[in-house]
Amino acid sequence: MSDYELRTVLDSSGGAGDHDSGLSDAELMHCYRSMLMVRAFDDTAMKLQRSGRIGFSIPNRGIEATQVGAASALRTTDWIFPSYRDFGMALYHGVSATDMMHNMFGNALDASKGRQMPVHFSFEEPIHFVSISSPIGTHIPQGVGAAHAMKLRGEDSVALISFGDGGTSSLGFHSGLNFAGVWKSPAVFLCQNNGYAISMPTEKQTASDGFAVKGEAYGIPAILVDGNDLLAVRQATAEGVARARAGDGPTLIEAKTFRMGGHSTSDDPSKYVPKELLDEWEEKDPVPRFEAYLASKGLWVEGDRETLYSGCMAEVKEAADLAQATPLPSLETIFSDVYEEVPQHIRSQGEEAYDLLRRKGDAGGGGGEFPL
Amino acid sequence: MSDYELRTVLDSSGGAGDHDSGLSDAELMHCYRSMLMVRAFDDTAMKLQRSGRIGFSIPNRGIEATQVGAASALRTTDWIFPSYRDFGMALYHGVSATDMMHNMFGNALDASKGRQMPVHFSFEEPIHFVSISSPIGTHIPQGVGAAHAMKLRGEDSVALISFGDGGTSSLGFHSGLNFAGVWKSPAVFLCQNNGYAISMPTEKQTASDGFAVKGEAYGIPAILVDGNDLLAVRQATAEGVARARAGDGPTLIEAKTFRMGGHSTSDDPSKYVPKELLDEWEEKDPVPRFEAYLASKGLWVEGDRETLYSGCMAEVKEAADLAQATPLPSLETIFSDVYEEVPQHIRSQGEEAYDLLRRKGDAGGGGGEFPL
Amino acid sequence: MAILTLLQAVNEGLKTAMRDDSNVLVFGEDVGPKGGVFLATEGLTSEFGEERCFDTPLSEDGIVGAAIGMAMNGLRPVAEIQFQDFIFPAFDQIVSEAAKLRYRSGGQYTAPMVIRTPYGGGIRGGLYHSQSGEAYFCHTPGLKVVTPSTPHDAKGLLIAAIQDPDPVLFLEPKALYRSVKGEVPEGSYTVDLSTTRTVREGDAVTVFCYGAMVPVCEKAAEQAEESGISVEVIDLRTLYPLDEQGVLAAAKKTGRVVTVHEAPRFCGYAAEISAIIAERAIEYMEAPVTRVTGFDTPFPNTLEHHYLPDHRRVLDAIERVHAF
Amino acid sequence: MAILTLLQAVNEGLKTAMRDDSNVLVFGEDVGPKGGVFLATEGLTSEFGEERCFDTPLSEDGIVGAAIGMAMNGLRPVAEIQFQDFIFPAFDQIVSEAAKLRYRSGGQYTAPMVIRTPYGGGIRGGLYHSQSGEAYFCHTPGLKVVTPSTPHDAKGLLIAAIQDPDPVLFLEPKALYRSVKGEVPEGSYTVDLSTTRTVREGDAVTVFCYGAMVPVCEKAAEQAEESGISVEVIDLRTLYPLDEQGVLAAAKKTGRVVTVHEAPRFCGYAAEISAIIAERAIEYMEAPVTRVTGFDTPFPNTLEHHYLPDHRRVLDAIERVHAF
Ligand SMILES: Cc1ncc(C[n+]2csc(CCOP(=O)(O)OP(=O)(O)O)c2C)c(N)n1
Ligand SMILES: Cc1ncc(C[n+]2csc(CCOP(=O)(O)OP(=O)(O)O)c2C)c(N)n1
Ligand SMILES: [Mg+2]
Ligand SMILES: [Mg+2]
Repeated sequence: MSDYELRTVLDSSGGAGDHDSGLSDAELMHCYRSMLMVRAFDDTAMKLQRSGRIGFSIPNRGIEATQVGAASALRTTDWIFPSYRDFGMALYHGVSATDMMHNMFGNALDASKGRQMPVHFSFEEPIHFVSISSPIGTHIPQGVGAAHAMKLRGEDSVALISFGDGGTSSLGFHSGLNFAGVWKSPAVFLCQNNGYAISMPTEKQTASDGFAVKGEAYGIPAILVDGNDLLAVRQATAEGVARARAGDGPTLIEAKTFRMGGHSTSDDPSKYVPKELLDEWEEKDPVPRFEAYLASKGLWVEGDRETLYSGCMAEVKEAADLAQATPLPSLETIFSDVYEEVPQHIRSQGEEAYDLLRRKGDAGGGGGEFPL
Repeated sequence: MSDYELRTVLDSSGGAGDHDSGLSDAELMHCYRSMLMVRAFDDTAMKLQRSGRIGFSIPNRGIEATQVGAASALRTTDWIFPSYRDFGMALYHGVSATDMMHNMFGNALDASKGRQMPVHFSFEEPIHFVSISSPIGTHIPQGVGAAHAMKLRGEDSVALISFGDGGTSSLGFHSGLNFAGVWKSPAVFLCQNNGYAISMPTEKQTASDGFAVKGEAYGIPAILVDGNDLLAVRQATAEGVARARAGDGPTLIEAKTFRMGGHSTSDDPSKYVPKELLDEWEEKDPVPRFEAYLASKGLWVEGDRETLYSGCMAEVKEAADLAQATPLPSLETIFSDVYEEVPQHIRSQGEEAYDLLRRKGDAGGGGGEFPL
Repeated sequence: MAILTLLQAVNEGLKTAMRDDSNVLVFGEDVGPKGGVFLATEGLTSEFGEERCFDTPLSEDGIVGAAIGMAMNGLRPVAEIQFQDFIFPAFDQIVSEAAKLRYRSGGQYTAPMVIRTPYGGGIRGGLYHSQSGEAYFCHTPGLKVVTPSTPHDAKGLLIAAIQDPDPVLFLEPKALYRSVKGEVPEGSYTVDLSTTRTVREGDAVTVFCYGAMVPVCEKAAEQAEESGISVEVIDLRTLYPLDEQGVLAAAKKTGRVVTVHEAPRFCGYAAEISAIIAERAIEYMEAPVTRVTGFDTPFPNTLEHHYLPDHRRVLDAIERVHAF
Repeated sequence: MAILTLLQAVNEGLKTAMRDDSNVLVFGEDVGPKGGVFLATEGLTSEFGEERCFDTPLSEDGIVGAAIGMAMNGLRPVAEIQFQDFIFPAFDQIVSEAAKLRYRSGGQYTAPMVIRTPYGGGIRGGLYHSQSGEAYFCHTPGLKVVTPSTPHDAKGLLIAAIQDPDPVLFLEPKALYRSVKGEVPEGSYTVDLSTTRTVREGDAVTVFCYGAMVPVCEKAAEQAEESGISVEVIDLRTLYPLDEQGVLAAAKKTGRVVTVHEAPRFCGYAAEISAIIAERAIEYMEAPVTRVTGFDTPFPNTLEHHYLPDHRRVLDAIERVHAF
C-alpha cells in the first residue's frame, strides 16, 4: 500500500467537516456551473461527432472535479500547460463555448486557424492555456521552462502542468520533473490518474505503487487526492501553488479519478473496461457529490442541475451553430505562421496553390491571389 | 536522509565480520588481480594518450571495486550492458588486454573494426559484453529487452545493466526501469554513483535523495551499497541476480563511489572537483581496502601489489605494442556491416573510394579492388 | 485468393509470421486486447497469447529500445508505434542504436526487427496524426524503409521485413487501410525488399510515388491517358535501400519525371530521386525533374485536402513536363 | 579588429548577445564552471552569474523542452547540445514542438530560441562524435538551420539567430573551432539569416558547400585554378530556409555544379540542391549535377579521413564535371 494517504474533503453525503474552502458562495456556484458546462460541452461534442458535424472529441465525463478543482486554485496570471482532456480548466477560467467550438470545427475563427484536430485548444486570455500538443508529455519540461522564467523574473506566478497516468511513462515526465526538482521551479504537476491510457489500465503502465510516489525520484513532495472531490483537489492544488509562490519549489499531485467515457470518440471502451469498474465509479460521480455539499450550504435544491445544465446546453448549442456557420479558414492559413515572416519558398508554394485553384477550380476555402 | 542504508562488508582495516563471500581463495585473488589489471590498463592508456599513440581513454581509478564486484556475481551466460567506463567487468571475465588494446588503437583486429572510439568495446566471448554506445542511457531499455527474451525462453540468465549517476537523467533510464518493473524482467540495474557526470556533481543532476530511491518510481526494490567495498558490491549484485533468476523481477543497485580521475583524457577535473573531496575518497581507495581483507585471510603481504601490478603492466604493455603494430582496418571496413549484405549503392561508393585511391594514391589503409 | 483490405493484409501478415516463427512477438501501445487503434493487431493476443502480443507502457523509447534488446538476443520483435508522428521519442533508439548496432559491433550484435507504424494524411488528423517522416529514416544508413500500397504487397513486404536480418521501418499508409482492397494469397510469401513495382506502363512521362500517393497517381495517369499522354507509374515501395537502377531505367525510358509524396518538399524523399537522376541520367532528361509534394509547412487539419497532393495537382505536373 | 578562432568568435557572440539583452540565457550540460567541453561558453558564468549561464541535468529532452517553455514566456534561451550526435533524445521536442508551436497556436505562442551544437567529423570521434544531421532538421518546416564557416560569420550569424523570432538550430563545425582564424568585429553585429556567401568567384564550375567543407572546397578550387578551371565556391551558411534564388543564380552561371557535405549522401542536403537545380535550371546544366558526400554508412573512426570528403575528392568531381 502507498504511503500517500488519499486526501478527501467531501464525504458522500456532502459533509466537509470543518474544511474552509476559502470560496464565496458565488465562487462555489461557479465551480459547480463549470462542471456542468464541461458535461454540456462533452455531450454536445459527442452528438456533433456522431452526426458527422465534427470529426473528433475527447470525453471528460467523470473527471470534471479534478479539472475544475485544480483550475480554481490558480490566478489568471498563472499558466496552464494542459493535456488534451483539460478543457474544463479553460471553461472555468471563462473561455467561451464559442471560442472552443470554433476549434472543434476548425474554422476561420479558431485560434489555431483550423490547423489542429478538435480539442487541441490554445488560449492566451483570460489565462495562458498553452496550445495543446498531441505528443504525450512534451509539454511537461516546457511548463518547467515557463516556470523558470517566472522565477528568474521574480514573479510569484505558477505553472500548472497537467497530464494523465499514461503520461508518467513519457520522456517529458522524467525530464520535466527532474529539472523542476533541481531548479526548484514554481510548478505544480497534476497527474490525473483516470485509470486508463486508452485501453491500458495503470498496472500495465507502471509497477509503482500509484503515481504520487514517483515524486520521490525527483525530490518533489507529492499529494494523493480524491479526484472526484472538487474541494480536495482545490485544496491540494492550492497547497502546491502556495509552495511554488513561496519559492519552495514544485509539487506533484496525483488525482485519483476515472474516465467514464471512451478515450475519444474513436474508442470503444466496452472492449476493455470492466462493467463493475464503471459501476463502482458511477457511484462516485463528482457532480452529485458536490451538489450534496452545495445543498448542505443551502445553495442547491433538487432540480437545479437540470435548469443549469439546460442553460449550459443552450449556450453550447448556440456556440456550435455559430461555429458551424463560420467559414473555413482561407487557403492562406496553410502557409502562414510557419515562421514570423513567410519565407520565399513557402510563398512560392502558396502562389502555386492559388494558381492551381484558379486554373482547376474545386476544393473550396478561398481563391484569388495568394495574400501573404 | 535516505531510507536506504549504505551496505558495507569490509571495514577499513579489512575486517568483514562474519560475512561469507562464497568465493574461494583463488577467486578472491582473481578479483584482486582484476582490480590491478583495471589500474594497469588505465595507467597505460593514459600514457598512450599523452604520448599521442591513441586518441582517447576513460579513467577508471577509484571505481574498480564496483565493476569487479558486480561482474563477479555473474555467470558467463548472463549479459552485461555496460557503460563506457565498465571495462573492468570485461577484464574480470577474461577478455584479454590484447583484444581490448586492439580497440584502443582501432586496428584491423578490433572487434569493432576501428569504427568506434577507444573504450567502446564489444565482446561476445567469454561473456556477452554488449557493444558500448556513446549516447547515454540507450542501452538501458535494450538490456530490459534482452532480459525479456531470457525470461520468455525460460532461461535463468540475467542482464546486468550499468550506468552512471548522470545516466539516471536519461530517457533510457526512465523507459528501461519502467518497462522492467511492469515486465518483472530478470535485470539488475547498477547505478554507479561516482559523484560526477563530467563536471556536474550529483546535486545538479537530481534533487532526489540519492539514486536508490528512484527505484520506487518503478516498483523496483533498491539497494544502496558502498561501491568501494568489493564484497559489498558483489553481495548486493548477487542478491539482485538471485531475485532475477528466481523470477522475482528487477533490482536497482546504487553503488556509491568516486571517480578519482578526470571524465576522460580530454577533461581537466581540477577545474571543478574540490581537492578535499579527492582527498576524502583517496582514503577510501578500494584496492588497499580489499588488500587488508586479503591480508586478514593470509592471502596478501606487503609488496604483493607491486609484483602483481608490474605483471599486469607488462601484459598490458605487450598488448599495446602488439595492437600498435597491427595494421589499420582495410578501406573495405567502411562499407561492410551496415547491413548483412552490402546494398548496391554502398557497393558503388566503395568502388569509387577504391578507384580514387588507385588514381590519386594517398591516405593509406588498403588499395586494389573493392573486395565486397 | 481472398480479397482483403490493406489493413486486413497487415493483420494477416502478422499472423502468418507469428505462426511460422515462434520468436516473432508483437507489442506496442494498445495492440493487445484492443487490437490497436486501427485494429491491425486484432485477434493476435487471443490466438497467440499475451506472451506474444502485448501492450506496453506509453514510451516509444522503451518500445524500440526493448525491441532492440530482444532482437539482439534471438527474438524477432515487431513493434508498433501508434502513429508515425509519435515515433520521435524513439528517434535516438532508431537512429543511434538500431541503425548502427551491426556496424559499431563489427557484426557481433544485430537488430533484426520491424517497427510498424501508420503514416500519412487523409484522416483529418492535423499536425500530429498525418505526417510522413520517411526522409528522416532514409537518411539513416543501417535502416531499411518500406511502404506498401496494395494489400498483396502489405502482407508480402511485411513478412519479408520480419524475416530480414536488419532493422526495417514499415510505414503503413493509413489512408489506404480500408480504402483499398485486393487479392492476397493465403499462407506465407514474401515480396522482395529491393524492387520497385510498375503500377502501369507508359512511355511519355514517368511518375514515381509510394504509399497513399499511388492511387492518386494512378488516377492522374488515367486522366492523362485520356488526353493522350502515356504515363508510367512506379511504386517505389522499398524506399531504402532503393533500387536505383530501376529508378534510373524508368526515368531514362521517358526523359520526363514527376515524383510525388505527401511529406514537405525541402529535403524530402523526392529530392533524392531528383538528385539521382540529375547526377546519373541528366542527359536523358527532356524536361525539368519535377516534384509534387506536401507544402513546406506543418500538416494542417481543416484544409488537408489542399495540402495533400491530389490527382489534379499530379496531372498538372504531368501536363507541364509533357508540354515542356 | 581582433583575430579570433571560430570558437572564440562563438564565445564572443554569446557574450555580446548576453550583454545586449538580459533575457538571453545559456545552458546545457557542462556549460557552466567547466565552460563546455569545447570551452565555447568559457567565462560566461563568471561574467553573467549562475542565473544566466548554468549546467543542466543530462537530458537533451529536458534542455530543449525547458528552452521552449522559457522562450514562450519571454526569455531568449540559448541551449547547448554537447555534440550534435546527442541531439536525438530532443528530436521530439525540436521537430514536434519548437518547429510547430507558432503554427499550431495560430501565432499565439512562439519559441524564439537557439540550439547550438558542434557537428561534423575531423576529431576522430567515430560514430557518435562526428555526425552531420542537418538534413533531418532542414526537412522540418518551422526551424531555421544555420552553420558558419568563418569566425566573422560565426559571431554575426549567432547574434542574428539569438535575435530571430523563430527557433534556430546553430550547427558549429567542430573541425573548424580552432583551425580557422579571422577578423571579427567588436561589439554587436548580425549576418543576415537569408543569404549565401560567395567564398570565391569563378565561371566554369560552381561548388556549394558549408561548415567544415568550405576550406576543403577552397583548397580544391585553388588546385583546380592551377590547372585552368575557374571555380566559384558558395558557402550556403543558412541551410534552411535557403536562399534558393542565390543558389539558382550561382548554378546557372556555370552550368556545372558540385555540392559537398560530410553527411551520408542518400536523402542528404545535397539532394535538395540537386533537386532545386534539376527542377528549375535543368536547361542550363552542361554536366551531371554532382554530389561529393560522406558515404551511406555510419561514421567510422580510424578511417575517418577516407570517409570525409577531402580536397582530392572534391577536385576529382570538379574535374569530372568540367570535362563532361
Ligand atoms: C508520444 C505519444 N505516444 C502515443 C500517443 C497516442 N496516445 C494518445 S492519448 C494516449 C493515452 C494517454 O493516456 P493518459 O496519459 O493516461 O491520459 P488520458 O487519455 O487517460 O487522459 C496515447 C497512447 C501520443 N499522443 N503521444
Ligand atoms: C545523450 C548524451 N548526452 C550527452 C553525452 C555526453 N556525455 C558523455 S559522458 C557524460 C556524463 C555521464 O555521466 P555519468 O552517467 O555519471 O557517468 P560517468 O562518466 O560518471 O561514469 C556526458 C554528458 C552523451 N554521451 N550522451
Ligand atoms: Mg489516463
Ligand atoms: Mg558519474
